[in-house]
Amino acid sequence: MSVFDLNNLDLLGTVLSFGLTLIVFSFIFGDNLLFRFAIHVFVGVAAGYAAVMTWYNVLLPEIAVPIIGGSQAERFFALLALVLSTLLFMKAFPRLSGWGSPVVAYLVGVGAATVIGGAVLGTLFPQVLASINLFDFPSSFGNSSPVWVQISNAVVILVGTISALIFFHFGARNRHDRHPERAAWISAVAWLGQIFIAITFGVLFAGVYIASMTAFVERMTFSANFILLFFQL
Amino acid sequence: MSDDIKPNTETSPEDGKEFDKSGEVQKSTAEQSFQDSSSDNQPGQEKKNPERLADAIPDDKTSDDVAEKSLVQDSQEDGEELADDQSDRGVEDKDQPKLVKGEQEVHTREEQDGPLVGVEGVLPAELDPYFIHEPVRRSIKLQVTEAQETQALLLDQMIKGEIEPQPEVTRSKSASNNILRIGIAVFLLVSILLPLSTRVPASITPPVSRDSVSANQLIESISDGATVLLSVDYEPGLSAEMDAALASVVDRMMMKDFYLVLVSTVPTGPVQAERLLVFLNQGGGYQYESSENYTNLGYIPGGPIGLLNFAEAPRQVMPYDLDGNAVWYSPPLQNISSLSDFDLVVVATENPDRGRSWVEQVQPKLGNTPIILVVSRQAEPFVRPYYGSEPSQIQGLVSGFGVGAFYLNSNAQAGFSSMYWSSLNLALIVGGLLMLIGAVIYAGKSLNTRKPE
Amino acid sequence: MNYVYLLYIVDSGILGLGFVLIFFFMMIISAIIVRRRDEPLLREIPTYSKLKRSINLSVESGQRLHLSLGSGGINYMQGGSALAGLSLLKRLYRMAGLSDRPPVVTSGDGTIGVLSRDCIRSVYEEVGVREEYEPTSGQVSGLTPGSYIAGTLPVILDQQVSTNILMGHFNSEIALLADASERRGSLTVAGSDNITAQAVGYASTEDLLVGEELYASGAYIQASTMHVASLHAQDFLRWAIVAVILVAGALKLAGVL
Amino acid sequence: MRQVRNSIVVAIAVITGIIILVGYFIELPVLKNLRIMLLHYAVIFIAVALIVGVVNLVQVHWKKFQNRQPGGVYSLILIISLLVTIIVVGYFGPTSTPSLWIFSNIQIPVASSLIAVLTVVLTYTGVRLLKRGLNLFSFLFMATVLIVILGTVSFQGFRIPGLSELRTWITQVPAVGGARGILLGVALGTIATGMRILMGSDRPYGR
Repeated sequence: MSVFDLNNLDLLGTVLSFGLTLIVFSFIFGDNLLFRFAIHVFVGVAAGYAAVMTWYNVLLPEIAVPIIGGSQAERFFALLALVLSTLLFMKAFPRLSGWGSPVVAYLVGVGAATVIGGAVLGTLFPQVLASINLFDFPSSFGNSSPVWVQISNAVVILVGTISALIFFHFGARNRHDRHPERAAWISAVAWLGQIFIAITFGVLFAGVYIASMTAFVERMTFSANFILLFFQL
Repeated sequence: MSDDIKPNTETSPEDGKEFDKSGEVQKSTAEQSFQDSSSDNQPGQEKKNPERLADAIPDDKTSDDVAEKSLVQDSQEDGEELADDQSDRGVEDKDQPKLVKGEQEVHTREEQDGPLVGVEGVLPAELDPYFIHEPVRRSIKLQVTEAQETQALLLDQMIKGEIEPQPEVTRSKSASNNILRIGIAVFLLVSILLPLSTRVPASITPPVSRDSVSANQLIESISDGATVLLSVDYEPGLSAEMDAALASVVDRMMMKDFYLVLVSTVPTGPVQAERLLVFLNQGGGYQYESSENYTNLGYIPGGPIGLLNFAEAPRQVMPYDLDGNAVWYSPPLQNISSLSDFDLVVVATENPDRGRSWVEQVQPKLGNTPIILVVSRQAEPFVRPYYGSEPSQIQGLVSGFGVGAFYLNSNAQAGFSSMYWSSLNLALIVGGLLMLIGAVIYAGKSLNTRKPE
Repeated sequence: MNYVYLLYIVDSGILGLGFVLIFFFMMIISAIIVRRRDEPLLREIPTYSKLKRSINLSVESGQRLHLSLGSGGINYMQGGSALAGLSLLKRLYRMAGLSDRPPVVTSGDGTIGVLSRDCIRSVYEEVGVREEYEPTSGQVSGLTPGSYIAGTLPVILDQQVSTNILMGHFNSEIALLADASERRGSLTVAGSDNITAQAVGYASTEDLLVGEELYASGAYIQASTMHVASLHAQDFLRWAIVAVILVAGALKLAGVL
Repeated sequence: MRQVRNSIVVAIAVITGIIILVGYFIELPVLKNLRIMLLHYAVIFIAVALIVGVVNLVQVHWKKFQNRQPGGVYSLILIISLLVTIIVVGYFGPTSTPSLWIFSNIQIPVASSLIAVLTVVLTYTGVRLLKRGLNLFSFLFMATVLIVILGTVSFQGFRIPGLSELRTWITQVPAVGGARGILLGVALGTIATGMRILMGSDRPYGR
């Protein structure tokens, strides 16, 4: 049995967990030294963990293992990756930083293409398709509701989608001596869009609130149980 | 959107002037944009723009020059907005002409520090920014490079910084806000601890939602000992909600002796999954052990790109488990060459983007294998369309605490949802009521101040 | 080339490629038109006007600006918001880079961190004061979304920041940053690709860049031709999307599609 | 020379981006393989960039400690906790008992307590929202928040009649419409941002 399996370490862990919970929660009362301590430890631990996971799941299997025991082709690709990774690593040091620029440019090119591809195929097309399919009855509202309810719901969603999208319209007309402004009818649709956006934000805010309240309740329940346990001891 | 948040002050007779100025601003920015375009379209070339400096500086500076008065006024206003107690006064003053308002604020402001702190109408010790006017700039046309332009711009900024007094840092009057924060925290705390201390209905379990009933049925319909891909894709922050929801689902699966293959697209996911299994082993009396009953393949890096690669070739992308074993050749996984060979895929996430990635990148490659999404309340609105669509892209949806169905036929009761269900509800009611009270008070105030209009 | 092969290619992919090409050509056409114009014809976004003023004010008063680029990497759509934040970063540094308190830039992703330092360095090189460049000015303050927020709080609380510009991918924890900013009496301008963060930002800051407005920073702060042109291209495609939804929806209702 | 180098760097970004973008849409086998290879490298480089990020984190905090800046001691604590984590998790393995101990007793409590603080902050912002002024949009926002929160809860089996149904309707109808509009807008903005990079107009990687 390793030393880490001992009960006293479990107890220490619970005490630490309780202490950190109280310390972080003390931020409500204002910034303080203990809060600073806790968040710095947290940032350090999280970064350390992410670094090790990266090593275990990427650098070890993709670079180290193929170089040591891979076929010739695998070794070549891994070596190329190693060289380019070293160049990128130079970005950490200002004097050598220029060497990494080609790799960074490569990453930006990949990133730009990925964001475009993701936006077109992942968001734009599916959302447009979903808007069109609203009128494919019987639809997502379930077969139980009457058709007129389904149609009116579909119309509300459609109006919401289109007006919220038009809300963002940037182009404007020139007006003498004043800021350029959108045409009156676009402004009217945009106003409607704002209504839908406000409702959407309300729903999402409430969702976040409920989710975060769960964390709050869990932490406080944990703390209360710890105190009860402590006094029983 | 934000234009509707602030009270509109455009009724002022001075506004005409302000718009004139803004017209000039627009023009100068347009001129610069013309210059910029050449740089935009010629990658990697040093450019010589005949009109750069002349126009570039005015672009930034004239925009401020011409709108100098309004800038200083607005900066005063900004300061006020930062000191958040001022907004009521702002509403009262809003119909007065802007310039007059600016003057009032300049001359009757309170002393912020020194022996006269809090006293109004004291002569300022420093020259007030309101009275500073920049010299008129003559437009000169020079041939300059982008670097020269930037240098000139910086020099200009520095000089301007020298000649202008530095305004006091506006600190918010945070004491009353802090009291409000603390008061809210106390109310919420009491509402959470009350049900715990009085041991009110400990037996109350989360409601049985229609979604979770069908997810439960789906799991029931799969034969015992099936192989399941389980992706634990949530960050530690929302682990309370996600652990609670996922534990009830995994509990069901462990009762049916499913072989679990764990993956994650977040670095902390693999350890999150282990933690959950340790908890369920202790709470539910299971004996799940690595490689015997489950295998942890670890973290799939690269976000959706990595996920797509994994979906196309799981064996190649994740050849080893976290202990370095080549698990794909061991008995439970040797018949699995693609994701469609799994009997079920379960994804737990608090992030709608990650949920979407699974549906968009992985689901099309699953064939007839069903997929269940366990999501946080905050992600539910984004994921639900996939569940309701025809044909449905996900076959099961379990959101937040709507997991009651899993308890109906569970002996273990290993999930921890029921532990704080009452507290959660009471705290949400109290939180909602606090917001309601705040809304009523401020709405009343706002309507009262409007009446004199 | 046989028919199966053709069918293989003709997929939603072709539509996607067509869309991207149309976008590309619209950007070119818009750029030509925008160049000819005297001024960009764009609606006013009050948040940008306020941001501009507050940047100038910060520079003048020697206070620090803080640009937070969020914790999204560039390997998916969420990276787009951080890339939009980076284009503002160069502008900020051109304006305030040589002041006593140069802007501080934080990010929660390794790649975005590297890019932010590259942008800062390139501005110093432009000005010819490369030696002034501090690699710590573009800092990675945490490498997971939660720890990024935790690591950024001290920056907002300690560094006499007058304006916090939050532009990138955030989760609901964005409210903690906005709250810390309020505690210090600083201005917060927020924008994110994540709608959840936008919803939280709507409640916790007065100056929110809603949805697509975030991506317009280049046009509104820099007024560069391509940025303005891309806004016009977006407008064109916006109406195209509206038309497609309406027409196809009507056809669907009529049972044609 | 510098100019040539800059041009090469821009060319790398543009060409890589175009290959991957076209590969996204057209499934030519050659293109697909090339794209998979390029993406594969990108995943490795993103991981290396994360390590660069860790080094930067250490540099920033080490400098802060060395210069005795305010809060420098915390910077040292950060570096120590980072190193200890790397050693423990690296040596014992990410899912070993010691790693689980660190994760369960440090990362989880701090991260979820921050969310707990967030709850108070969200309540605070909710309470004060209308302080900025009452208008149609802030009213609708507030009303929706209250309907959804109060429509979700039940205490001792009691629910406000009709609220739950209203909540379901708002969540599944108008909110879906609004969200879809915003998502489409964000997608358009994202595409434009990506396009400017592929056109060499925006260059976040340097000059």
